[in-house]
Amino acid sequence: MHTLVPLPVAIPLGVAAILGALNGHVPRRIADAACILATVAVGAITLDLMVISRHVPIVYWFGGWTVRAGMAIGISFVIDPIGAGLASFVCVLVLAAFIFSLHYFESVGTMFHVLMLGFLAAMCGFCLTGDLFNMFVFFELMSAAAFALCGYKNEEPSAQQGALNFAITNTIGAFMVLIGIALLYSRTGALNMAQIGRALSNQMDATIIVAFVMIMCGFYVKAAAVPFHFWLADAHAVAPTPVCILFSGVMVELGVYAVARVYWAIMDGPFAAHRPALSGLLLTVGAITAVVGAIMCFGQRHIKRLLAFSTISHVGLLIIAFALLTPDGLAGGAIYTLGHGMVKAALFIVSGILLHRFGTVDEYHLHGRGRPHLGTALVFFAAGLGLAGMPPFGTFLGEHTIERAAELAHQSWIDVIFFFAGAITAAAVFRVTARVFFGWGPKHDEFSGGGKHISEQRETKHSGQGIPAVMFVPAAVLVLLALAIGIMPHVHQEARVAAFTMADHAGYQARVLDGTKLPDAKPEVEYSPLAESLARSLGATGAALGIAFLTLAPWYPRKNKAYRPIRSAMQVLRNFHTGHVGDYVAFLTFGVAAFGVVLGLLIKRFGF
Amino acid sequence: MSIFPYLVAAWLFLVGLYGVISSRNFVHIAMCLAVVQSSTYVLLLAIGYKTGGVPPIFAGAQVGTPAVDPIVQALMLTDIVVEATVVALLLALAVQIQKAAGTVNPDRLLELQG
Amino acid sequence: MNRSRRHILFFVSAAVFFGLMTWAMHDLPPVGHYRGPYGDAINATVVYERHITDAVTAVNFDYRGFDTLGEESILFLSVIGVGTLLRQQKRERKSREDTDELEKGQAPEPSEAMKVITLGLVGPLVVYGIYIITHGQLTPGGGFQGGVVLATAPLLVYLAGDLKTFKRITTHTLVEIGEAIGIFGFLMIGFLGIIAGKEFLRNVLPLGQTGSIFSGGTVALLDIATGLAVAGGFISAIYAFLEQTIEMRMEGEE
Amino acid sequence: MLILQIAILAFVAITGTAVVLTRDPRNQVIGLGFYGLVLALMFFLYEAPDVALSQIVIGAVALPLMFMLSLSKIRRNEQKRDEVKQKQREKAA
Repeated sequence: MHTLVPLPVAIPLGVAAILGALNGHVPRRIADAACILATVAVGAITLDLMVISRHVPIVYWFGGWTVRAGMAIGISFVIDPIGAGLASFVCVLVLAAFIFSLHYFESVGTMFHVLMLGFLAAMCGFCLTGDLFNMFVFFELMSAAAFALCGYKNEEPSAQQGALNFAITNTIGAFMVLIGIALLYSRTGALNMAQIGRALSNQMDATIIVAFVMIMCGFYVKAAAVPFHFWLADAHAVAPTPVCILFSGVMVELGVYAVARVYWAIMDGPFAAHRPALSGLLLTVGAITAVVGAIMCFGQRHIKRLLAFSTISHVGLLIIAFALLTPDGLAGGAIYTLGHGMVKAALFIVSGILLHRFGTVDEYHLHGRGRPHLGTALVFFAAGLGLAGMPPFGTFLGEHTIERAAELAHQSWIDVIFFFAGAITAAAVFRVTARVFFGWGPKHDEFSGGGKHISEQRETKHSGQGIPAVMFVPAAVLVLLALAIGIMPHVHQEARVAAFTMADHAGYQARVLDGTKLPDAKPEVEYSPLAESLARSLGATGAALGIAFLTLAPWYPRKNKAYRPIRSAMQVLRNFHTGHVGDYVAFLTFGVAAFGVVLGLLIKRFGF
Repeated sequence: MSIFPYLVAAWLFLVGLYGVISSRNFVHIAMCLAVVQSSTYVLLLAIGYKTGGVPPIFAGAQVGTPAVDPIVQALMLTDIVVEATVVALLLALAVQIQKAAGTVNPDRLLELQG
Repeated sequence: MNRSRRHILFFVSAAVFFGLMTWAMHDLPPVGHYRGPYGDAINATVVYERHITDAVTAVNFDYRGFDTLGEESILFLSVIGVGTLLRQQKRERKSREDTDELEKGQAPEPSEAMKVITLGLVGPLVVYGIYIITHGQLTPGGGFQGGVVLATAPLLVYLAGDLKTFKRITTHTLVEIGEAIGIFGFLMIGFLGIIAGKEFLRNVLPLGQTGSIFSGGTVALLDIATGLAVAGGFISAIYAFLEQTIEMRMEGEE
Repeated sequence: MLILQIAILAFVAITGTAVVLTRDPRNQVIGLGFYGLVLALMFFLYEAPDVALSQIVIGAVALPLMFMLSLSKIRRNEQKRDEVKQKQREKAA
């Protein structure tokens, strides 16, 4: 029995309850220390669980309600290396956020800490649970904390609007998840994922399709897949920096994880004969998301909003990784999540530093003002290289693994998408670096007019000229960690083992319901040719540098007519991002209907 | 009776969404979301129901009476809490946006465009 | 997108959506034919196994008690969230005048008879709330429902026009401590199982006699913890809104 | 019993629609409270007394109360705003 298993949820909630009760009576620094200690403890525990679960499957039944005649009576945590690894990654980012916010603006008592701890508990529970309804509960817990954190700057109109858009769309998404759960419960009389999977076995009918579409769309609202992505840019642009780290670094990716978990635990049986249909649909969605996100990213002047759109683009790549529906794709996705999360967190921290130092994150207003801060510039630039997927960053290893999986699945065209997303999003980051830190180029340009000036409340007490170490160090460390993931030996192999465990549909059911052991057979080490990915990623980095240079170069004819199609295409895309929640919900309904119809037609009508 | 409750659930979901997309007031939107949520109550209730069943409370009930499903009822209890909390958060945001922007009409908020 | 385009997009999608749901429902068991097995298994064993007569309470606090922990945390966090969002802004100040005076401008002063009746209801309401909480294992109701009933009691005091007493019994600290003790208590009861060498939230206390209010082992305790958390949570949420309406003023307002 | 159950469902659908279509938030709150009671009745008729009880305390009491409080806050702020504007206009005139 593993006494440690409930702790990743129990510790943060317990500390949150104490801080909540003593609200206003605890000195700020003690609260900080308690939060950091709790996060470190949870991180150590989840890391430990990850290592253990590589060899021994961990299935923990709360209340001691073990399986009875193949039926789950209670709620289980089913821990495998991917779930536990994701949870420990959550802890890394939460820790970074707490350290960054040591210098954070006068928070009211300790409410900020309580909310962050609740957020941590929710994300850990979400990663570890093996029960579908329990997943919904943690999803809602995550949302409750996230909505409040997003609207934390309560004097900013845009912050309140962003939080409202976020809350309304994500709540509708949660209801859709619940409807999907209810449909599955009606069919199988079970809430445990393994049991649902076994009960459905290979059946395929309308209810299963619609239930999966509802669950998938609900979680993809959180993951910000097109056309559910609108809320993300609004919420990220206005949320406090430490919160952005968590939103972009891991919360959004958890949406993709949830769909992957539900697919491999439950739906792999029903969809076994219809994989091309699902795979095709999701690959398309992922590709569109990656492209739309990248274009919109380049068109922003508000740095946090720019980074938000780049997250959308990279989530598209993650969706592609999952959409291959192979363990290899999953392994690539896992590595990519780590690499991207760290790089993106570092970028957001730098934007927080800019806000601290200059009181704005508007690229035009910051023109050349970052000159004295060479170290920060270096971190920002390096993180940009990471976004482009340049070796040896973790993102490169992830992309390489995904591309290799795609090649095996005969979907090599996704290389183009990876090239495009990497090049354009990194170009935007390089452009910001050059303009803000080196004062290159004109103050304005033709492309990046997106988002009118969004007013931004200072988050810190402005003090002196320097940049506090507690702000700079986390960013630098995160970039180094992203490099370490790409360099460390065995990462690739371990990720593959973990992915094969997660994608073992029958094995998952057997582990949970029959208590069997993990199979000893591990996937063999395969030879993977690097050359192609290497060429692609270096090409993307080069293209990104080139595009950024061209945008800023003084001699370049920016008013040239040749740009007109690009500009008008960008304008068309921009016109969809209205900031109006009614539009967002209309697109959400459209997305669900389109997913359902396409999947239904492909499977039932065309027999894919 | 065979699928009528399911249809009611689908109807409530869509009517609520219609309210959200056509609304000119964030408080109104919060109430429409409550309607959207009630569709999940109807769906869960219908799923766990047994014709002729009794409530799942066995104080003095004779053994062998078929009782309706207690699980969905427990899920609905959770669902109701979720509704209350989400509504409270939305209302707090609506109050604050009125203070900050002077309006609760999404049509008049133009800062987050493009 | 303008209004009419948004409506067109929505109506087309909604029609398709409705069609999808109808399509899905034809493969569901018809309403009234619940097929189990989860609920039936619980119904068959709950009284014998847990000495609890209300199966829903048993599911909430024992079989699926972990969900309820999550649920209480949702409530706790969103109450903290509401407090965070509605916190005093720099431009705002709390009204310094005697709040009773202020209140007179807001609502008509209730008549004496009305006051007596409302205040007279407080006692029974509290008793009823406690009754619902403690009888969760036996009859419909439980910590959640009773907690909300308890939370409405101070509101009656407010309705009776006695704002001072209302504020005295709903001080932030008191309520927040109650709420936090609820959550913390829930966790501690969960840890009882671990201390006993079993799983988290394992029901390790003696189950008692079926039909008594001490039946169900930890379920009775979890019920009370939940009642505390819910009562505290709802009072502070409602209080946060009340404070906005009654006391908060923007600078420059009369 | 069956007829009652079908009738209450139809009533739920109608009341829910009415709540959405009521455009004035103040009237809508009253509608929402009523809708909460109708839902509670539905829970009773479908043998879910636990849920019905919590629906009554939440849906028909706590939620409408929160709505009413925040609406009155918003309305008061808007009135204040209008008054200020009115004064400015008078001054200008």
